[in-house]
Amino acid sequence: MAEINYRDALNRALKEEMRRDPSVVVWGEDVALYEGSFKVTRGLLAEFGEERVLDTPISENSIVGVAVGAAMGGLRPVAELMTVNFALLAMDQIVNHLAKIRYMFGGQASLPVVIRAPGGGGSQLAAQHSQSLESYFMHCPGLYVAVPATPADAYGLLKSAIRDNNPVMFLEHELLYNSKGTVPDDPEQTIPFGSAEIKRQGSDVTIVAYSRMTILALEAAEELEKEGISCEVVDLRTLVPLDTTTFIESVNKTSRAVVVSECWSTCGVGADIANRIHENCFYSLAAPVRRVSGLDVPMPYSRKIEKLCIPQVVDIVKAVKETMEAKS
Amino acid sequence: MAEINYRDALNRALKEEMRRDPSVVVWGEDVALYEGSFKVTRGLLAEFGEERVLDTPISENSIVGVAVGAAMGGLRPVAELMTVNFALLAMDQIVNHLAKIRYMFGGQASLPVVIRAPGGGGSQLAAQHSQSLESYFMHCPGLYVAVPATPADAYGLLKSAIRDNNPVMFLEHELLYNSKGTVPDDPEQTIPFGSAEIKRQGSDVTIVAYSRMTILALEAAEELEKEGISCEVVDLRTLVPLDTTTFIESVNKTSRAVVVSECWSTCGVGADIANRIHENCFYSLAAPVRRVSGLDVPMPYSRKIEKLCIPQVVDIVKAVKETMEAKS
Amino acid sequence: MDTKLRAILPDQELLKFYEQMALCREFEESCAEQYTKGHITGFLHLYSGQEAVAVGATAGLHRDDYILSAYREHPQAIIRGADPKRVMAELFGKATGICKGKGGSMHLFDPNLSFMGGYAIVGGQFPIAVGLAFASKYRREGRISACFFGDGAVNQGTFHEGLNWARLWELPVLFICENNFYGIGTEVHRSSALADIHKRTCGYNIPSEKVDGMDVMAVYQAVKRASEWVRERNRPYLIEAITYRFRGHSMSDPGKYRSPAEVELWKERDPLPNFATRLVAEGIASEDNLACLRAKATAVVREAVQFAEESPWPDDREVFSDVFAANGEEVCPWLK
Amino acid sequence: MDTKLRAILPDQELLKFYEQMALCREFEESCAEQYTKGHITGFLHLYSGQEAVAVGATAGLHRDDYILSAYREHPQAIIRGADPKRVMAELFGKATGICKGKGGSMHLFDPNLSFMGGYAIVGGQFPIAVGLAFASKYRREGRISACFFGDGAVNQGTFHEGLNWARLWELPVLFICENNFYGIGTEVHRSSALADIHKRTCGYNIPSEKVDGMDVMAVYQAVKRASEWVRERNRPYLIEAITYRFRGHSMSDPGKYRSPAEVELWKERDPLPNFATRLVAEGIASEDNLACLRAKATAVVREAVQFAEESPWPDDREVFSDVFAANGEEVCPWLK
Ligand SMILES: Cc1ncc(C[n+]2csc(CCOP(=O)(O)OP(=O)(O)O)c2C)c(N)n1
Ligand SMILES: Cc1ncc(C[n+]2csc(CCOP(=O)(O)OP(=O)(O)O)c2C)c(N)n1
Ligand SMILES: [Mg+2]
Ligand SMILES: [Mg+2]
Repeated sequence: MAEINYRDALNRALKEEMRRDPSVVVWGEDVALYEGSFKVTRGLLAEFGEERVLDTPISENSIVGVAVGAAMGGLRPVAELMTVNFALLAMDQIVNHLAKIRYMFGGQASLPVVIRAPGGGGSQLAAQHSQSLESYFMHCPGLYVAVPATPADAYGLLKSAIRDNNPVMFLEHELLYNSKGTVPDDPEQTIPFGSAEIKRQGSDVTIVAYSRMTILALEAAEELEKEGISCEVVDLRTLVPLDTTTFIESVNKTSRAVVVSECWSTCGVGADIANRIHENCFYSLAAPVRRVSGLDVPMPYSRKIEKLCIPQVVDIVKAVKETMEAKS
Repeated sequence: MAEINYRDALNRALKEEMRRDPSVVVWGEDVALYEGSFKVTRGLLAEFGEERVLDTPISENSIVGVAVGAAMGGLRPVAELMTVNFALLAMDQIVNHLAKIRYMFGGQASLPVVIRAPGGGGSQLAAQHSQSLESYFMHCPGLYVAVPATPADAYGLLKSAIRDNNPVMFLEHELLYNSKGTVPDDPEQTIPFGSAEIKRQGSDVTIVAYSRMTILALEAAEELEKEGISCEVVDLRTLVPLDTTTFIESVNKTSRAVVVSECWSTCGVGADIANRIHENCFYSLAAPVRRVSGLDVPMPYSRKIEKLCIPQVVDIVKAVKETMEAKS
Repeated sequence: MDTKLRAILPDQELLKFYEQMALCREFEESCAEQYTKGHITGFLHLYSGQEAVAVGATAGLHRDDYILSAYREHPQAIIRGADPKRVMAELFGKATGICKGKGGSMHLFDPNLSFMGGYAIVGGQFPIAVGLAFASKYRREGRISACFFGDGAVNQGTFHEGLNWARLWELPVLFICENNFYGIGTEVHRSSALADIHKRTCGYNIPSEKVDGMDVMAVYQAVKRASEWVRERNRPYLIEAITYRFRGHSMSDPGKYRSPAEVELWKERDPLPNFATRLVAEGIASEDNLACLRAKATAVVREAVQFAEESPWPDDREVFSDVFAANGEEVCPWLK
Repeated sequence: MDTKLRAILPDQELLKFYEQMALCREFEESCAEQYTKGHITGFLHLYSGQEAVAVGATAGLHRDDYILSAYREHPQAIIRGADPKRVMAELFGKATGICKGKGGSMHLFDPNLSFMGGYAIVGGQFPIAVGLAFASKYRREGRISACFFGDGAVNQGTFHEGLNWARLWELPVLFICENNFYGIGTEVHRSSALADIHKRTCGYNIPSEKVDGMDVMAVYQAVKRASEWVRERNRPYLIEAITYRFRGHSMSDPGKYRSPAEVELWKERDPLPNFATRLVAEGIASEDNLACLRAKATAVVREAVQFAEESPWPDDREVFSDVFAANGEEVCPWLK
């Protein structure tokens, strides 16, 4: 088990899968010569050459659409959208094509495509560059959605994503690239899609989170421990397939839940998960599920107010305390 | 009060507002010479001329983006996307521009843009032409979202949308165009955004719906009445702003709720509304909120199976009965 | 046209062209009837008038070259080899349909025929065609990707992105525009700043040409030449085929934006009788031979309708199948 | 270049060009410093090297012509008249910023200056520029819409859609490409099938030309001529200004994809000293005069930094303001 960062874990997964399967190809804006704007594709061009690692024009809809075609033609493209914000330019190919082709053609085509996209807020990139769009992908049937929080999950899930025969939206968090963690040495130790992980055991309240919010939830749990509140932290790891069993069982045990997601609150992932808990744990819940979500506003630039829009550890701590205090 | 259909109600609203305000202009694919693929813009070119009623190339992202620019330049464009499915090609201009410009420029620009888009399923148009994408627009802060169910609401809300200084996604349902209803004669009798309407009073259970699902909910309520179940039907009319008060008060009164929406279930509008009810009526709810939603699959063509994917009156009836039977 | 037909192709090939065009016409007109009867629902866009393009172009390609098209694609699928029975069953929404009834008229697909789909989003097929060409080049298969699209589709961003991309990566894509002068009710010069569509490739360093799309031989020759050029050089090329649809945009369109005189003028250029005249004039077939081929087409289509009528509806469980692939499943079994 | 400067413009205008270029350079270099100090955060794309384009082009436009740009737009805003203090405050994220600190470096905007925004989505500004031109034509204002963009932006679908649309509707849009040869680390010939960007308008019936973007006079003259052409005809035109950015793409880019020799070569074409040489050679200014202008620029920028530093942060309530307009509020108060 080596300790590496999230970026390098992704990079290792890419390299191993490219070595393992010559049908894996990588493209995106500045992924080859420049080695990726977040350097996730570092060393790929050098090792695999320009036939397999390709820079594209700034044409996001085509970045996805060309991957759709290449997959039909027998390849396993891993395409990078420089950031998830640009997925909005590719929604036609993602939602109308990538997600639907298998179904509308009666199951005759599988599309083993991975769309990697860094995202999230917190770096003062303002409204057009700070979005968390996972709800859009989770809403659309036909797409798998991965949201790793740790280097190990990033590694294991990316490998599964590349080997999977379904389209995967692989959402990386920009603020996690430098975060460190141990990653298994065994290249076959992948992480299956649809398996949430209880990242911390607890008994008083369940915190459900994913991506960077898992890290914040763990910090909050640490703090709350000191105040005598025992939190169980469930990291979803993939939003589609969604492992509902793990969080429902946890909430049935603790009887209280807080759902944390960075995306906008309305029609967001948090609302969906919270509602699933309400539906499924209605009779065991001691208090309404609380949510901590991104504020329903475009992201402001100024760091003074930006941080108010993104869930912070204190917000999670506060929500947990409130749910503990709620009458049951 | 004249009895007219939904299509003509929209047409009348457009004409009246164009007469009232010369800054209102209309464009879209085939809206002028062809008078709209659903004929909502019938007679507009003849009355207002080609300076104000314009056919565009098939370039959806630009249909929205040009409207953004024209609004900055002092106009009130009403742009038609031939169907809402093509909004996926325009998500960049809708989400990254139309919704954010006011905020990211510090409130210095208002964008009085109306994007009209017919949508919904049920006509055997298959996966790429049967979507209900309101959750995408509701999720994104900065957009108003109108979802009228009746000719009167279509008329009154479209007029408000055109007069409003905010961007409005105006979602029409293709299967409602021929539906009839009375519409006020007074051209100033508009319907304010953010006011849900109780379209039927009842005491046992609250059904929350919008757009075509309101009509189905009313039919279901009619049937259930015969079996002695009294349903209150709340029609949301606009998803943003959302009139939460009306449905929360209703549920606090009835203690049971069914939420009906045509869009996909996961991360859909139904999940959001149901969760708001769970959060706000937790202590008055006798049973978990039930949802009736579009199935989480791309739409199949064959009418035999298409209808299984779209909520039907029987599904609402069944959900209401189940919630009535649920232990409290 | 001075070249004798026989100088270009042997008799049986020429007769096959006629037979295929007759089959297309017959199939489409039968669809119209079935639509009126309520057996076919949804959107139905018919190809009548444009047959010379699909027939000539398909013949000019290799059997395993990829074909992609839009939603007016029944003939393209059938000529490539799709069974008219299964295409008609698809249009009826039956389980025996080419896509199990899930796709319908706008979404025919058969990867075993390298027929890579009908797409209903105008311009959606461009990047997909580019991607298939990439895969073919990467796997050194020597197949090209033939991408059909209408005059209305060229103003989508994807057209531009696709042309640039295909040229930049040197990919074997043959772009075939079926310019029938209208995108629904909008005439091409009211949607395109430059209505000569083949000229629009000048900004991408891509050669192009215009061809008479009512003449099956002209289309065949142009596509044959161009497709070999594309195959040899791994470079894109664009053909604009000038054609006309005899019917409205779809069954719900009365087509009032075109004058009857205009439609009549084009009907005089109907590819079927005109090609028939040439076949007879050159002594390749008698009127009787041709009537016989038409009767054969009628029989095939009648059989297709009967098959579709008698076929079962999809099982309700089909709703949930095919959303996701099972793991372990072979991804592209058609690529052996 | 043989034409004497004085034959083109009076001395004070020429000196203003120099002063403006010096201010831009000074402003950008100061930004770099403030970024290093942590006062400016987020993405910071600097304009150093490209000053002749913004200065020459803005001078060639009417005062009320619309200007739109991408995210490398501080100089464009400042030359159009934005107060450097309020621009710097914006970059600091302060309440006194030109967008109240909500936009930051990539989203400057001042409708009272007809400066209609910096956009961070590559290609996002194209349709917006077209829409502004439509409004101007509709309202018979005689203003044109000048849309700046980079060489990387031309491969977005919006570029194509925008060109076609502007020509089709006959709208007064002046497209100005700042070809600095790179989109982040990708050289233009590796992203564009036709790297001569001005030639890409051939498919739209839009005239275009290439101009030396390191020469403020050349840019000024080209834009002046083109903008009048656009204004008179209500037709789009495209200018490709060949230029170079001296720094990396943004502050986080070390720029290793360019050889030091290449950068050096371009620095010899630095628009500032070259223009200075001409001013002195033609006796329009002495070295001292110019040093004085540079000192003035330094002072202005120093003042801007101080203003930004001393300005208050936005109030927390700002988070929720400006998402929606209040009804009754005037929509475009700048259009009186
Ligand atoms: C993205 C998108 N926009 C609009 C439509 C609606 N639509 C269907 S066909 C069509 C016209 C296309 O015309 P053309 O490309 O010339 O093809 P033709 O119908 O003439 O074969 C339009 C606007 C669509 N299907 N997809
Ligand atoms: C839609 C979109 N895709 C990608 C990016 C990331 N990105 C920012 S700038 C840039 C390069 C643009 O190059 P160019 O247009 O030449 O402008 P320059 O930076 O040279 O001024 C890219 C790819 C973006 N901001 N928006
Ligand atoms: Mg056409
Ligand atoms: Mg550049």
